[in-house]
Amino acid sequence: MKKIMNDATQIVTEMVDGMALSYPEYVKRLDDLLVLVRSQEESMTNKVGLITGGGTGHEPASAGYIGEGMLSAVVCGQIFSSPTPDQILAAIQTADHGKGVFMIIMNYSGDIMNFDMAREMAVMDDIDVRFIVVDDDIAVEDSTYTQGRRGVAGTVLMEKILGAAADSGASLSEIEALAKQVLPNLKTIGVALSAATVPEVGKPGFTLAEDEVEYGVGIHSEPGYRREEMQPSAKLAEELLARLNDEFNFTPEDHYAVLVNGMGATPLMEQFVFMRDVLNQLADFGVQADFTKVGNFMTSLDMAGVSLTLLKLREDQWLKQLNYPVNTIAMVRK
Amino acid sequence: MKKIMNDATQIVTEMVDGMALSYPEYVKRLDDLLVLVRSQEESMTNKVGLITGGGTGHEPASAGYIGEGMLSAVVCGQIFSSPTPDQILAAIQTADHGKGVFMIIMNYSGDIMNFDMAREMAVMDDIDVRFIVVDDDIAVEDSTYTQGRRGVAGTVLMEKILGAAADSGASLSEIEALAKQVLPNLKTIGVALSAATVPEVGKPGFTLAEDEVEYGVGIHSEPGYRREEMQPSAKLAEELLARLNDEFNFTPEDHYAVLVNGMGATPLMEQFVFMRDVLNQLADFGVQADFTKVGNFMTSLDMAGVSLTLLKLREDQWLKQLNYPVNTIAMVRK
Amino acid sequence: MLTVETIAQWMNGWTKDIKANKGYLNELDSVIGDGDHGSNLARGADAIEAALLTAPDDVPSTFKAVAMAIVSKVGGASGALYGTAFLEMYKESQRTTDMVKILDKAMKAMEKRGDSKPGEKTMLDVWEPVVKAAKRGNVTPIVIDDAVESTKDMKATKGRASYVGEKSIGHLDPGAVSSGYLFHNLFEVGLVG
Amino acid sequence: MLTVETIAQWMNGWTKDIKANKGYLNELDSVIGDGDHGSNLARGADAIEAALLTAPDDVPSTFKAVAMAIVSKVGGASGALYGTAFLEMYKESQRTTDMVKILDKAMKAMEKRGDSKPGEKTMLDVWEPVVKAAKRGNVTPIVIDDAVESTKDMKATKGRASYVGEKSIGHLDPGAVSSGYLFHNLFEVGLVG
Ligand SMILES: Nc1ncnc2c1ncn2[C@@H]1O[C@H](COP(=O)(O)OP(=O)(O)O)[C@@H](O)[C@H]1O
Ligand SMILES: Nc1ncnc2c1ncn2[C@@H]1O[C@H](COP(=O)(O)OP(=O)(O)O)[C@@H](O)[C@H]1O
Ligand SMILES: [Mg+2]
Ligand SMILES: [Mg+2]
Ligand SMILES: [Mg+2]
Ligand SMILES: [Mg+2]
Repeated sequence: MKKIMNDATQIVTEMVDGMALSYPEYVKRLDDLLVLVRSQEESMTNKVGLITGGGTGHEPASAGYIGEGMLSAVVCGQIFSSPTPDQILAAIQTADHGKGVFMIIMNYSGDIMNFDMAREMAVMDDIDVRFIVVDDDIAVEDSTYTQGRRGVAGTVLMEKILGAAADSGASLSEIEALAKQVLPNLKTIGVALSAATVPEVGKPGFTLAEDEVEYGVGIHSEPGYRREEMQPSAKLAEELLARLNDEFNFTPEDHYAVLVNGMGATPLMEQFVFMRDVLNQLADFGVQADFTKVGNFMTSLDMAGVSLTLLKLREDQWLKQLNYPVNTIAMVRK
Repeated sequence: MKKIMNDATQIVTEMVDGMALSYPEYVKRLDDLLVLVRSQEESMTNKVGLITGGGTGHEPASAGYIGEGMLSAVVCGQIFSSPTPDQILAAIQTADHGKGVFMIIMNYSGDIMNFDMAREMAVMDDIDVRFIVVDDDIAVEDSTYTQGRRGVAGTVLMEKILGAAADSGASLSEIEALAKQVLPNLKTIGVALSAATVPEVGKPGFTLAEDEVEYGVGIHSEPGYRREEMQPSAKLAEELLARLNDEFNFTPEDHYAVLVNGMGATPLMEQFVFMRDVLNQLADFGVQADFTKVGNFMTSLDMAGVSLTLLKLREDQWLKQLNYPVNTIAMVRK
Repeated sequence: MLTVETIAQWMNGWTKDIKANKGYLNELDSVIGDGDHGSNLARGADAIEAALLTAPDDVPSTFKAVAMAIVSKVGGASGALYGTAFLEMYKESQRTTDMVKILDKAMKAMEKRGDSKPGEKTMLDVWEPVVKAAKRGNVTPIVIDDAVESTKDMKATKGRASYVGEKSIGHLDPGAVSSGYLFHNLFEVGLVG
Repeated sequence: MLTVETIAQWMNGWTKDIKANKGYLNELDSVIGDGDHGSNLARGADAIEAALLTAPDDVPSTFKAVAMAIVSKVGGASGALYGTAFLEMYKESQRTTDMVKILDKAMKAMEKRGDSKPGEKTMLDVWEPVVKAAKRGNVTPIVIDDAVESTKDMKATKGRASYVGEKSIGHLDPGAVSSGYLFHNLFEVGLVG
């Protein structure tokens, strides 16, 4: 393992400082906590606060999405490890501007439990806190016998939509209702070419042969559903779209938002080649892609691979919210 | 080598198509050429056209910087290979809106010669074409015995500044003068943890041991000036800043723009840790960092490493131009 | 007897075991989870030791100090679960000094927090039989070890291990192992038997 | 004699050599440059062959067809240099049919384009001695090979190879080797001697 860092145990703290030092116009660090909050306080006045968090190692998610039109604060856990409730509570307190706070939680048991503890504490402070648990990763079977599906790159689209709603003055209940409406229409599936190496661990989460890929891998090197020989980009797109089609049942004239997300070590060049194949194949299904984005949005350290997220645009409003002005480190739209 | 692609010989064409399909609001492809041009034609009326290009494999550079406030068109060569003059000529023709065209060329002999041929052809079409050759990489000795220094990540800051000037209505001569003023104040130096693998070649340009880094490597796996044991981030920052200090001779109250650029496979987390060390050390020199950016701006396929660019802000205007509104795929600022 | 000192002894034994087995707990977790259980708890162990250096006044505040150390340092599922357990011990110890009752309440709080019950291959599969035995007064090292071992053949349906499904069978649950350490030390200081 | 046919023969011999040695040229380039000289020229070779399939009417348009094929397909330094050379041959062949004069003009255009002169470890180190020999009428395969070999001991001061500086000594220049093929084929069709 070769990584640009000083001390594996301090990497998260140093990253948080690095973000605050590099982008003071967007984020500032909360005291000694691993919490980053929006610098432009005025932009939050009288609005519902929107927070998220979880283990780090997914940069620019989530702190890169703090700013006008998106998140109010983000709690950074250790790498791939849920943050602690005291830190989440601090984020809730700072994000509350009298209209309550909405938490976007990715479906990992550690995150759920820690955000839940924080919510209980916040309630004692008389802060109204609601939440959604994002579980867009269709690779994991959704049954009562598992923890349910994981939250992955689709979370970024959820944050974008809810951020737009919050900025437009939606109430906490409206945001909660919107999140619940969007969630079942948000699905992601990924493919890995190599696993991530957690600095404190020092070796990759799993090993793939030089000619192997694994479908359905999570963003913490969780195992996927199938390992096979590396395929051309168009075949990878076919496989991932087939899985998504099982969920959505593509129908001509369906409208979708499409997000191709790089896992960290995969160059943009490859991501664009992949997106080309995805869009061509979606066109063959007769499906409309109204919103398209390509890039590293929700990474997994130095993992190589991509994920494909589709959001079925059931409401015209959602597309408007995706295109709503936003001003964050990693996503800006006029 | 494992890459998401269909055919190594078609990867550039497919990437160009992918960009145009994913971001039609920003770029469109010119006929069958490997030229991407700005979609918002109105935004170029009566303005000097700004083009660049070169080998691909540096995404988001350069097509990711096409748009209002930055580039008019970009010519995409094969990977790490200069584009051909006929394609450059087409870019010049499309970028010309009666005020002439300015070419930002990175200092590689192939690029210089091909852009020069295209310029000669354009002159026959009565298009006024001027250019700057960016050579910000201080790793290579600048003497009459070499081709001179290479153009690397600093090019993005040059594009930003000139783009702002062009958008504000500067004339071709004004832009040329500005480019010449900025150039000697723009310096970059990089460090590699691993080399890039060109798809058609199939193996990395060089190999570093598990505990080695190489200072001064170019963005095409050109050799650097020293190979040594991997160092902590703060030590890497120290080495690169020492080299930059040799050039700039840091003086308290100097003002700089600072760009930390990921080479492709290096996670943002590591880049932020590195930027933290850079900014802390610059502060120790008493130097002011007025503009700071961290991310993958000028990559080298799947190379791991970072480069550090400093632009000495001799004119207040340059900072304003860096902060001037821009709307491109990879850089947006309100 | 439940005192500031016995709790401190209990905790110091536990943190020593955690730190000595940090790598082992990580390894267990890397087979069926994400490989950080040892690192997570080691952070907590340091914090617990630091918190207990300035001895708290009474039993409840001792539990609270431990709970706060865990809550603010461990993170992950285990941080929430052990944190919840010790927060509950803090609350319950204000009402009773009966360690068995206190453990029982703590376990119930954990079940609620984790939305889980014994049989799902978690630390609860150690808590449940040990607390049951404590009620009857027959906790032994063997009871504890058997409970830990029992998770080996279970299929995980909660936590990260649930993602590997069938493949979790045949491996110990890391949280069960760390709870095993907790109870061995509790037994050694004589707070259960 | 300079005709559409002899040029086509010359070119077809050259493109065959380029394609047969694509890997070798890449290898040479990867030692002191960026490893693509063979791939660059192979793209051009295909384009030249395609362009010559529909035989042009006269000598200038034959040179022009070759130039355009190179200009639009090769890229890199060599694309600009060979493209410039053949564009100049196109222009000059409108004035003369003297191949030596044509080559001399082409070489001068290349020097201008590359801002370089012989001795800098480039293809010009083949062009210069061969054109000189052609003026005297004593081009032989040995003259060509010696010119190619002469680049081995030079230090590169132009092109990508200049980045490796001293380390370029001891290796052939890839562009010199591909120009060697060019002149061997020119000699074989009898256009120089
Ligand atoms: N829902 C749950 N209920 C009870 N215990 C759980 C639950 N989820 C996880 N655990 C326990 O937590 C342990 C994992 O802890 P740890 O690795 O520290 O956290 P994380 O899973 O967040 O990385 C598991 O071995 C299991 O014993
Ligand atoms: N300035 C120059 N003048 C003359 N020849 C040059 C110059 N720069 C490069 N060359 C020639 O071009 C060859 C490299 O061509 P090629 O590898 O195809 O292009 P690139 O260097 O752009 O990758 C070198 O071996 C050398 O002979
Ligand atoms: Mg974890
Ligand atoms: Mg090249
Ligand atoms: Mg774990
Ligand atoms: Mg080359």
